This record gives sequence, C-alpha cells and structure tokens, in this order.
Amino acid sequence: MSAAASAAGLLLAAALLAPLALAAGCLSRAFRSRVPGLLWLAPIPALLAAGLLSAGTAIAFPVPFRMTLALDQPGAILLGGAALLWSAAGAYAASYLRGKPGLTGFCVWWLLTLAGSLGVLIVADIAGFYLLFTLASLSAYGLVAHEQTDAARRAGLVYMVLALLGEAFLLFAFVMLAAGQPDPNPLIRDAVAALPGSPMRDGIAVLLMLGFALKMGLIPLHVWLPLAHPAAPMPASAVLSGVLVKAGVIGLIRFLPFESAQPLWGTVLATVGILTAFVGAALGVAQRRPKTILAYSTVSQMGLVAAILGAGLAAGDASAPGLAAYYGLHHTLVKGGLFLAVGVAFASGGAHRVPVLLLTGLLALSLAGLPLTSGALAKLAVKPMLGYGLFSIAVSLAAAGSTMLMLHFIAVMARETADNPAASAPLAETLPFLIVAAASFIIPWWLYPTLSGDPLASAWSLASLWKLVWPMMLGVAIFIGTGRFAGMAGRVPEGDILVLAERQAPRLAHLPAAIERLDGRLRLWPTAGLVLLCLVIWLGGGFLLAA
Amino acid sequence: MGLADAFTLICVVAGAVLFLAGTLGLLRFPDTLSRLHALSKADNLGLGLIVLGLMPQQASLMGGAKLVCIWLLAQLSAATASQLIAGIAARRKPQA
Amino acid sequence: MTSAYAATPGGLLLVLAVMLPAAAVLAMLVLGPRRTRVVALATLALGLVVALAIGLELVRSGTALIYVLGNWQPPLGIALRADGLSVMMLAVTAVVMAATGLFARDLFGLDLATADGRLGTSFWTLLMGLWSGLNLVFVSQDLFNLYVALELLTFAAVPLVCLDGRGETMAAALRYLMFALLGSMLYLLGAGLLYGAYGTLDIRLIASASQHGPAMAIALALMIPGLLAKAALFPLHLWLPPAHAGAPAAASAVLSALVIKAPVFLILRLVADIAPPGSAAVAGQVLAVLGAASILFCSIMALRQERLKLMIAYSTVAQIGYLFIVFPLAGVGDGTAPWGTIAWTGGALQLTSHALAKAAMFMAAGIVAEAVGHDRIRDLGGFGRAPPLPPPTFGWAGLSLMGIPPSGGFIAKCLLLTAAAIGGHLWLALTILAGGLLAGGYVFPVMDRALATPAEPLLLRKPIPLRLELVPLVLAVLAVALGFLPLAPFGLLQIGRPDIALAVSP
Amino acid sequence: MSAIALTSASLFGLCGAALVGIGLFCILTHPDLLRRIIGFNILGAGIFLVFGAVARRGAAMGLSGDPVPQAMVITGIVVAFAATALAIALLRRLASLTGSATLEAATPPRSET
Amino acid sequence: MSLVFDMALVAGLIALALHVVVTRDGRGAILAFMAFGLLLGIGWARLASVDVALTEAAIGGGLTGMLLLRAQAHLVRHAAHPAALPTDRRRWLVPALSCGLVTLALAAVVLAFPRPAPSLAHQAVASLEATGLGNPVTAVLLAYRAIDTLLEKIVLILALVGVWSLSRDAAWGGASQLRPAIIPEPLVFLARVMPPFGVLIAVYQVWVGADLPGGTFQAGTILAAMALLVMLAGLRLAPQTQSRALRLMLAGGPALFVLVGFLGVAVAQGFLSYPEAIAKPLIVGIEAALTLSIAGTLALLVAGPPDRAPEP
Repeated sequence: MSAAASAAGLLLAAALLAPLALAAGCLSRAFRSRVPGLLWLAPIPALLAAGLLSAGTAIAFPVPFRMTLALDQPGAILLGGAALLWSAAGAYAASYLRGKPGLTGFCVWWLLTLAGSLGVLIVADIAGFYLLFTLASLSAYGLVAHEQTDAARRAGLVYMVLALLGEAFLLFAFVMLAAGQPDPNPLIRDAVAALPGSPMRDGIAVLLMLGFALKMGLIPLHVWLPLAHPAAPMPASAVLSGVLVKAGVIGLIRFLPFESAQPLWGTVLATVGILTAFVGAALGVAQRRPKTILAYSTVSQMGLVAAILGAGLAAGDASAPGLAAYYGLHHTLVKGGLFLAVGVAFASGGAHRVPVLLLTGLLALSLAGLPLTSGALAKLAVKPMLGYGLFSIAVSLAAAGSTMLMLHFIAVMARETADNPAASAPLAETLPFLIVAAASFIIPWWLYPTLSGDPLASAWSLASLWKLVWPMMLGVAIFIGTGRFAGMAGRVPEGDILVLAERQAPRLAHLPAAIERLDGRLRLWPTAGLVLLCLVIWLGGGFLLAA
Repeated sequence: MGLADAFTLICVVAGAVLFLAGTLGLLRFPDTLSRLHALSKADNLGLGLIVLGLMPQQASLMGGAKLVCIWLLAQLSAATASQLIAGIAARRKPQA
Repeated sequence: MTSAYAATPGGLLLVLAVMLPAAAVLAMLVLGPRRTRVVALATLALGLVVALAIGLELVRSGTALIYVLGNWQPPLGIALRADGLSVMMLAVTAVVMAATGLFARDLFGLDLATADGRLGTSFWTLLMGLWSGLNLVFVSQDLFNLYVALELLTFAAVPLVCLDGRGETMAAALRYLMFALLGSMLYLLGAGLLYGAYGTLDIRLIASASQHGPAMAIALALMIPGLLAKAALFPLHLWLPPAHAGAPAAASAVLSALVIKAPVFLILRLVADIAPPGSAAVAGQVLAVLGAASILFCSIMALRQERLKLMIAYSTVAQIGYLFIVFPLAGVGDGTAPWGTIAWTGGALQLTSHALAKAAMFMAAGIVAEAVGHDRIRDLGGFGRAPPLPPPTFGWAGLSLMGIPPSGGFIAKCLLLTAAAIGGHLWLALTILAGGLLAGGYVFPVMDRALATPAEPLLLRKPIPLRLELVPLVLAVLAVALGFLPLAPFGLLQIGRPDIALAVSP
Repeated sequence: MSAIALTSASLFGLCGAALVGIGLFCILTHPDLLRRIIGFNILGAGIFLVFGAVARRGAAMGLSGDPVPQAMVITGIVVAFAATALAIALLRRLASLTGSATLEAATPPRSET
Repeated sequence: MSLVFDMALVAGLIALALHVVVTRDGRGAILAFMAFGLLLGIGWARLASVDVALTEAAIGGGLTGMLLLRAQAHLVRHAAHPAALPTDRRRWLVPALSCGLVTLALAAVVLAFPRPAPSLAHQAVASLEATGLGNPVTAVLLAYRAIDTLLEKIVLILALVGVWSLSRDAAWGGASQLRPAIIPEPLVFLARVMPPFGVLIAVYQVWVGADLPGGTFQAGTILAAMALLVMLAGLRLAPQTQSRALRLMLAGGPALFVLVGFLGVAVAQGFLSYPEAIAKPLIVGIEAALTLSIAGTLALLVAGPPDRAPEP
C-alpha cells in the first residue's frame, strides 16, 4: 500500500478524531473559551475526506481499539453533505449562542454528536458502528435538552427513552448477526453477506428495521422527532434534522442485503416508507410553528428514502443505496438550509426580509421537486428505480403532499416574519446559510451524471419535466383548496400519537406503584423468611426429582 | 451385685427421692421463701447422697475427690443463689 | 482416596493473601488508634502486591495455585486452591480495597475528630477483617472453612453498616446481621449433611464421589438459598437497601462491590463443581428465574427511589441478577464444561465491571452527600458545579452499568446476549436488554440533575479536596477501560478448571 | 459399631432436626427481637446436634466419635456465641436509640438531612 | 435401658425449646433457654463428645444466659413491651408447615445416612502421634484444621471490635459499666471465694486438654465467667478498652498462633505445621495464650460497648 493510501487512511481517521480531540480540549479552562470559534473547523477533515478520497480507502485502528473505517460511495456522498452542513451550522451556532449560559456544555455535546454522526457514516465493523451510533444518539440529548425549558426537558426525556429503545433493538440484532461469525467483531460486509443464510434472519431483519426506522422517524416511531428538533436551538435543529436522521439511512444501506432480492422485507419497508411520507405531510400541514413543519417534512422525506431503499431491496437492485444516498444528500443540504433560513428570517426584517423569504421559498420548493432545481434532479434520479405502476404513482402523490407542506411552510414563514423590526441578521449567520443554500443547488447538479448514468441534458427533456410538474400542480391545487380551512392548522399537537400515549400514562403509572407496594411487603421480616423457606423447599423438590 | 453396688443403689435412689421432694416443694409451696427453703435443702442433700453413692463406683481416689469437689461447688453456688433470691424477695415483700 | 492436592510453589502466596489482613487486624488492635491508618494503608499496598504476584504466578505456571495447610492432605486437612476465576476475584478485590483505602483516608481526613476516634479505627480494623474473609472465600477448598470465612465477612460487614451510630442504620445493621446469620446457619446445616453423607468437606473430593443420595439434594437445597440470603438476590433483598444506603460512603462501596459477590462466587462453585449435572441444571433454571426477576423488579424499584444512595443500592440488587442468569447461558449441568463458554467470560466480566462501577458510584454519591448534606435526587440540581468530578464519575460508571459501549459492562452484555442468542434463551436476552434500558432509566435523571442549571445554586456544606474525587473517577475509568478487552472467552478464566471437570463425570 | 450407638445417634439426629424446625419457626414468626436471637441459638443447637449425630455414627478405631465434626461444633458454638453477643449489643443500642425492640417498620429510611 | 434415658432427654429438650418459643414472658423464656442449654450439655455427654459437652454447658448454658438476662433487663427499661407470638392462624400456620416440612426432610436425610458411616476417625487417630497430642479433638482443632481455629479467633476479635464500635464517640476507649447499683453481700462473698477455684479448673482444663477432653474454649469461658463475677461484684473495675495491656492480652493468643504458623513455613513442612519434636509444647503454649485472649474477649463481649469516658 503506497504512502498515499496510508495518508488517505489517516485523513479518514482525522475525520472522526478531530471533533473528539476538540471536545477533549474543552477540559482545559484556557482552551474552553476559544472552542465555540473553532466549531466550524471540526468537520473540515471529513469534508476533505468525502471530496478527495476515492471509494474503498480503509484504515484499521490498532489492537485495543477494535474499529475499522472504510469509505464507500453512499458513505462518501452522505459524508460530504453532512460535513458541509455541520461546518456551516457550527459557524452559525458560534454567533447564535454567543454569550448565552451553558455554551461550553453545548460545545462538548455538539462535538461529540458531530464525531458520532460522521463516524457512523464511515465505520465498517459492527462494534464500531454500535459505539458511534450510541455516541451520536446519546450526546444529541445534550443538544435537545440544552435550553432547560420544560418543553426541552420533556422532548429530551422522550428522545432518550426512544433512543435507548432503539439501541436495545440494534444491539440484539448486531449480537445475533455477529453470533454466526468466527471473528467476534466481524466487518459489516461479511456479516450482511451471511445474513440471508442465517437461521435467525427474519428476527435480525425486523430488529434492524425497527432500530433504524426509529432513528429515521418512520411512523409510528417518529413521535420524538417533531418534539426534539424544534426544542433544540436553531443550529442544533438544522443538524439533527439534516444529519442525525441519516445515521438511520446509512444503517439501512449498510445492514440490508441489497445484492440478494428480499421481496418480503423490501415491500414492508417500502409500504412503511410511503405511509410515513403521506402521514408526515398530512400532520405537517396541521402545524403552526415553522420548525415543527420542517420536522414533519423530515419525517415525510425519510419516508420517501425508506420507500426507495425498500423498492431497491425488493428488486435486489444494488444501485438503490447510491440513489438513496444522493436523495439523502439533497435532503441534508436543503433541510439544513431551511432551518438556517428560519433562523435568519426571524432575525431579519424590513428591506432584508424579502430576499431571505424568496431564497427560503426557493429552497422549500426545491425540496418539493420544482423543475430545474436540485430537487427535481434528485427525484428524476430516483424515478427509474421505482419502476412504473402503483408504487411510482404513490411516490408522486407523496411529492404532491410535500409540495403542499412546503407551500404551507412558506405561507407560515411569510405571516410570522411580517412584523419583524427593520434589522439584518448578523453576517456570521447569513453567510453559512447562503453557503448551504448554494451547495444545495450546485452539488446535486455536479453529482447527477455520475449517479444516474444519463447525461445532464436529459433532465431538461419534456417527458422528465412533465413527470415532475403534475404532482406539484396537484399539490398547489390541494393547498389552495384547503386554504379556506385555515382553522384546521394547529389542532394536531406536536408528537401526535405521543400525546395520546401520555394521557394513558396515569393508568400505566400504577404498575410501578404496585411493584413498590409488593417490595414493601416483601421486605417485611416474616415474609422474607417465609420466602427463604419456600425457596429451600422448591429447590429441594427440584433436586430430589432431578436425582 | 456386690456390697458396693447395693450401697450405690440405695444412696442414689434416696437422693432421687429427695430431689423429687424438692421439686414437689417447688411446685406446691405458696411463696418464694418457702420454695427456696425446699429447693436448697432437698436438692443439696439429694446431690450429697448421689455423690456418696457414686463414690465406690469411681476407679481412682482422684475421681472421688472430684465428685466431692463438684458437690462442694454446687453447695457454694446454691447457697449464694438462694441468699440473693431471698434478698430480692425480702426487699420486694414489704412493698407487695 | 488418592492425595488430590499437590502443593505448587506459588501456594504460599495464597496463605499470605488470607493471613496478611488478619495479622493487620491484630496489629491494629495492639497499636491503638493513632497508627491504625498507617498499618491499614501498608497492608493495602502489600495486599495489592501479593494479588499481583498471585496473578503473575498463575499466568506463568498455567495451572491452579494449590497450598495444603499444615501439610495435612484433605480430607483431614484443608487445602487452598486458586484457579483462574479465583485469581480474577482476588485481583478485583485488591484493586477495589486499595481504592477504598485511599478514598477513606481522604474522606476521614475531612474532619480530623473522627479520623482517629471511634469511626476511623473501627473502619480500618473491620475493613482488614473484610478483606481477609473475602480472600479466604475465593481460595478455600473446604466447606466448613468457607463457613468461617462467611462469618468473618458478616462480622466485619455488619458493624460497618452502623458506624455512624444513628437509629436507622442500627436497625438496618441488625436486620442485616440476622438475615445473614439465618443464611450462614442454613449453609452450615447443609455442610453438616454433606459431611454425614461423604465423610469429607473438601469440594473436589465431594465432587469426585460417584453416587449421590438424598443428602446431596437436601444439602444443596439448604446451602444455595442460605447463600442467596447473604447475596440479597431479589426475593431476599430486605436488608440490602437500608444497609448499603445507610453505611458511610467508603463502607457502602466495599459492601456493594465486593461483599455480596462472595456468596455469589460460592453459589457458582457449588452449582458448577459439586452439584451433579441433573441438580445443576435445576439450580441453574431456578437461579436464572430469580436473577431475571431481580433485574426487572429491582431496576423498577431503583427508578422510583428519591434518595441517590437507595437508588444505587437497589441497582446493586438488580445487577446481581445478571450474575445468576449466567448459569443456563453457560450450559451448567448439561455435561459441557461451562467455563469454556462466552457466557462464563461474560459473567466474570460483568462481575468485575460491576464491582468497579458500583464502588465508583457509591463513592461519588458519598462525596455529593458529604458536600451538599443530603442526597435527595430532586434537590441535587446542578451538583456538577460544586465538586466538579462526581458527575463524570457517575456518567462513566453509569455507562458501564447500562452496558453502553465502550464500557466493560457493554462487552459483558454482548457476551451474555450472544450466549442467549446461540442458546435460544429468548426471554433471558429480552431481560438483559430490558435491564440495560431500565439502568438507563435510573442513571439519566441523575445525569440530568448534574448538568441542570438550578434556579438557586447548591450551597456547599464542606469544601471537597480534589484528591478525594480522583479515586472514584479512576475506578469508573477502569470499569470503562475493561471494554477494550477481547470479546472472545478469557484464556485466564480456564486455567485450573479442567481437572475439576474430570471429577464431575456427567 | 454397636447398634446402640447407631440408634442413639439417630435419635439425637432427629432431635437436632426437630430443634432446627422449632428454631426456624421462632426466627420467622416471633416479632420480639430478643426471642428471635434465642431462636437463632436453638437453631444453632439443632444444627450442632446433627453434627453430633454424624460424629457419633463415625465412631471407630477405639474413639467414641469422629473428632472432626466435634471440632467443627466447638468452633461453631463459639462463632454462634459471638454472633449472639454482637446481635444483643446492636439490639441494646437500638433500644436505647429508638426505644423499640422490633424491626417491623421495614419502610425505607427517610431522606437524611 | 440408656435409650429410654436418651428419649426422655430428647423429649425434655424439645419441650423446653417449644416452651421458649411459645411463652409470653420474656424472662421465663430466657430461664427456660438456660435450662435447655444445660440439658443440651448432658445430651452431648450422651453423644460421647465430652469436649463439646463442656463447651455447650459453659457457653450455651452460662455466658449466653447471662448475656440474654442483661439484655432483657435493659430492654424492659428502654423499649416498649415486646409483642407476643402472632395469634391469628394465618400468620403462623404457613411458617409452621414449612418448618415442619424442613424438619421432616432433615429427619429423612439423617436416617438415610450411608450405613457404614464415612468417618475421618481413622486418619485422625493414625496421624495423632505426629502432633504429639492425645486428645484427637484438640489435634483437629490445633493441628489438622488449625486455620479454622485461628480464623475463628479473628472472628471473635472482629465481633469485639464491632461491639466496641457501637459505643458513643465520647466513650471510645473507656470502660463498660458493669457494676449494678446495689451489690448484694452474698455476691461479694461468692466473688471472693469462687475465682481461685475457677482459675484452678481453667488451668487444669488447658493442661489436660492436650490428652483428655478439655481445651482452650472451655477454659477461656470459665476464666471469663470468673472475671465477670469479680467485676459484677464490684471488687475490680472493668478494664479501660484503650489500655495497652488489655489489648496485648486480647491479641496475644492469635498473634502467637500466627507467628508459630509462619514459623512452621521455615522450620516444618508449611504454614501452621509444627516440627515433630516440639509439637506438643508448642501447642500447649499456644493453647495457654489462646485461653487468656479468649477469656478476655468473651468477658468484654458480655460486658458490652464502653459507656464511660476514658480516663487518660
């Protein structure tokens, strides 16, 4: 292996270790004050790695730290977008949170989440994957519960409970996956290759899909997302919605056997994806706060990504991961841009308001798939893989739904920022927003030919344009149609199903209370002594029967 | 059944009878002092008789000496115990 | 009976491990209060060296260390034997004892009045007695000798609980003493029956006896619950929460981390070595059911506690449950050698990482209680600022308890889960996962309180020296560092086990 | 081995078993702690009688009993006495501190202030 | 014929035990328990284990009874009236049944012990002359299973340290209050007459213990009883727990035992083994030292934690 390969490996390792080093730096009091300024620097190695390194570079850590990192095409695509958004959001956060209490704590959680979310995209062995996945999920709690308000604490609690539940599913799946392998900590590739053959494959598949669906926010496990993302400070919401959910996407890409066709699992995933897309859009329309609308839009978009992966899995089409990653990249950049846009829009007023609103509107429509925008490219690239017939119609209808959602978002944004005082957002916040917006236009165009195989020009052809336009027209029609029922907005609370569950909580609360009463009775001396004797008799009987 | 065995039999039976009397006294007598009286008198004498009866059975003189020692110690502790109990009973009796 | 034990050169080290702390108890009694601490710290250092030497000797010779006391071969005499598992337990005990010693020295150093008074001297003397008992439990091969070791443990542990002299802790200590006595009496009765049936109390000789009458069944049926009472497993945990919560910080660290592990170790020896395969399988099932119930029930109880120390105590009872679900996972009683399986390694790793993590947690809780004056979790808002190190200690130890990578607890959970997956024990696997979730349930609220910024800052009762907080942090980091060990079965744990296997002919 | 030795050993063995039962019953059900400590002593006496029966059955080589269980019983009696002494010291201290000689208030202790 | 006596004895024992459990009167239960202890001593004599009979009579009947009586007197003063056995059937029926079941199981096992009883009497007697002792029980206690006896001493000392740790901080190092308020004259007389006999018997027991039934525990208990008698009669004050001489006496026995044990590593074949030639004198020496420390420990255990401030 030439020096270049080892240098590439080191860059890959730097992508993961740089944020950790910065987080460790926070321990020293002197360095602590300068860390917020350096937040944007931490993801740069990852950005370089995604851009410069060719697919297939890998590095194995020395013996005690058993972890190997490897870069492949979907990983590289997602890594690039994620690193860019992290860096922009880092710069944004530095100015957005300057002077606020608990900034150092926020920086530590920020850097740990950053390390986890980037590492998860490039890690290649199972234990390493689980470690980084957990690091990302648990340290994200710090971002969600940063503002110490009641809403933030409730969102944090819900987030933590469901994150730990997801961790439990994944751990059991990974353990069953690794059980059959000779090496206690196998590479993901080998373990997945053996998956179709393993006796417990259905159990593993179900657990994997549950764990990653929870991370991506597919229904009914999406309830934490509309609560957590709005509760976090603006840059953190951008990153949570933009990058953290991609951990679920890369999980599905890595752990599902796309080479061998799995019609059963594929259709299940696809249907859940489509349902999520519809439900996400429907619930989003009923929201009033912009950040919550964007959160529901994330749920809906992730539904689409899951649909793509499901279709790919059912057909056994190996290109599905690449396309899903491309779609994910587009979503990362646009959604990150939108969240930053909301921040900038709230801070600007008067003369500055109109251009910001225009740009936000453009971004929103790009997400919905407006022709000539990167969104259109993303949907076009994905179209052939979805095939024709009922499934592709459903995806188009979902596109209509997201169009309606985006129009609703633009309307709400316009209304919210109407009476802003005449002021302009500080440069340190608008610049990152502009960079991300620009990136969200340019990068998909740049990657389109390599991914979808046909030249750029074909995107302009009439047939492809029509395929995009009719869903949007439908979306606009529905939006105008429902415009009159404005009252409907705001009736569905955030985290819909969760609120119903919480009403049942008192009925559930009496289980622990019953356990506490039982414990109180068990810890009385006569009962404990009697239990001891019964244990003696039970064991004695058992042994006599066994002898 | 030599002379010695006969002698032992008689003494031990007498001792046992005395013990029985002592116990009967303990059960029947009304108050503490009279019970004390029965106990200390009858049981000590009973023990003395039994020790006397066992003397010839002993293989060596030392065995006999030890038996007497036992009897003396029993006497000593019985006497002290009954004095103490009597003292407490006397102190309590005026108030009762 | 052939002479079963051939003394190995390293054997005398085992005697030193047991007799050193015992001699220290005598020295402290004679030297009086002022020099007690010096003798104790010297003994801790020496004991650590002896434990290290035993470990090296075991690895070098590759066979178990054996020592025949007074050169009287069992069954008449008593033999000491340390195989891989015992040596690991000795090492863990030495490390936690040394850490507790350093911690106690600084803790008592806070107010010098108690340092040389009743509290200080009694603590050091009892701690050494505790250590001698623990070492003897891990190395002795004779059941009655193990009874004396258990009594040594109980007599040293009970006064530790009520060192602060309050009515509550006195009641807790009395309840602990009585239930532990009930346990050891049942154990002694079982030992008596075994002697009646086999004419010896040596573990290996009993194991090699061919036929097993009803005496073995009834004896085991008495001994195992007796030891469960001393290990405070779920239905018999009445004495543990008040005792461990009421004891001083250093004492509750040792009690939770080590003292309740000795009866667990003995149950492991009884079921794996002495019990015939049929009974071992039954015992394994029963203990697994109790262990699983303990994990779930006591984790929920830990969730509902208001006081930090009580929450940690209930968490101890829950984590002990993990050690008991190892039996069916390691295939005890189905003829295969259980010590070769990954579940055995998982159990050993869980025991070690729990010892370290729980000691660190209790010490951290002790520091917070000392600094703030109370340990009601609700009112501990922002305790991360006052003494800076307890929250990271609590966090790291919590990682190991929850089984979150990269901690030792995670590796142990992984090994146990893998064994459950391969063995098809689905409900055990679900219990392990639920245990991890519930552990998260009671660790996170505390971390949340640590990071919270309260309305009015916590008022500090006492300044806490940094050195005092370092010890628990080191223990917690050790518990997490265990996570970097290989995932395969430990080679170390199998040393010295096979020749016991020959005796247990299925 | 004479029959008488065997039967008297079994007889005392059965007596030991009965005393174990009585001792256990007293420990489990009696609320008064002092009586419970006496129960412990009765349980201990029962267990040692079982040891004694075992020793008596093992009589051989001119000895009237197997010395090993007898030695164990002596050690056991002294340990049991030490346990009783510690329990009674704790009980006296508990009584003088809290004025109650029963442990039935098994509620978790109040928060320490 | 002797079987009938045994049956009577066993019946008496069980009856006394039941009475102890059932009776309402606390003091009556203790007195019944003391009688039970003495009867048990006779039982052990019937079981031909004379050493154990001595120990049981001395500790079971004597010291434990005294401990219980002093505790009962203290509780009557300080604590509420002790509750009686639960009367309603639900509370005691199930425990009674389970205890009965355990007893039946035990009885079955005791009767089902293997017919040629496995015994270590052969090995004990065979290697007796290596220890130079005549009494096999003492040989087991101090040679074959010497570690048990040594550690059992450490258990006693730990119990003592535990009892001492229960004192108030102010009274740490002081003496315990043994003298009753009013000392009856006959007690003083007894305390003057009895001790010489006691010491004589104790020394005799230690000396004879090597070859005939006797030994350290029994002698130690008698010495402890004598010491308690003297202190109760007020002739001598209870010793200061901080005094160096007392602590040396307490730790002297086991310390000597440990020293000789480690000496065995150098001179004889290993820890706690005695060189053949001087085995007996060594053992008797250890026994003498042990007796002193046992006497001190047991007396102080009965005396309880120090409750008077220490004089410098």
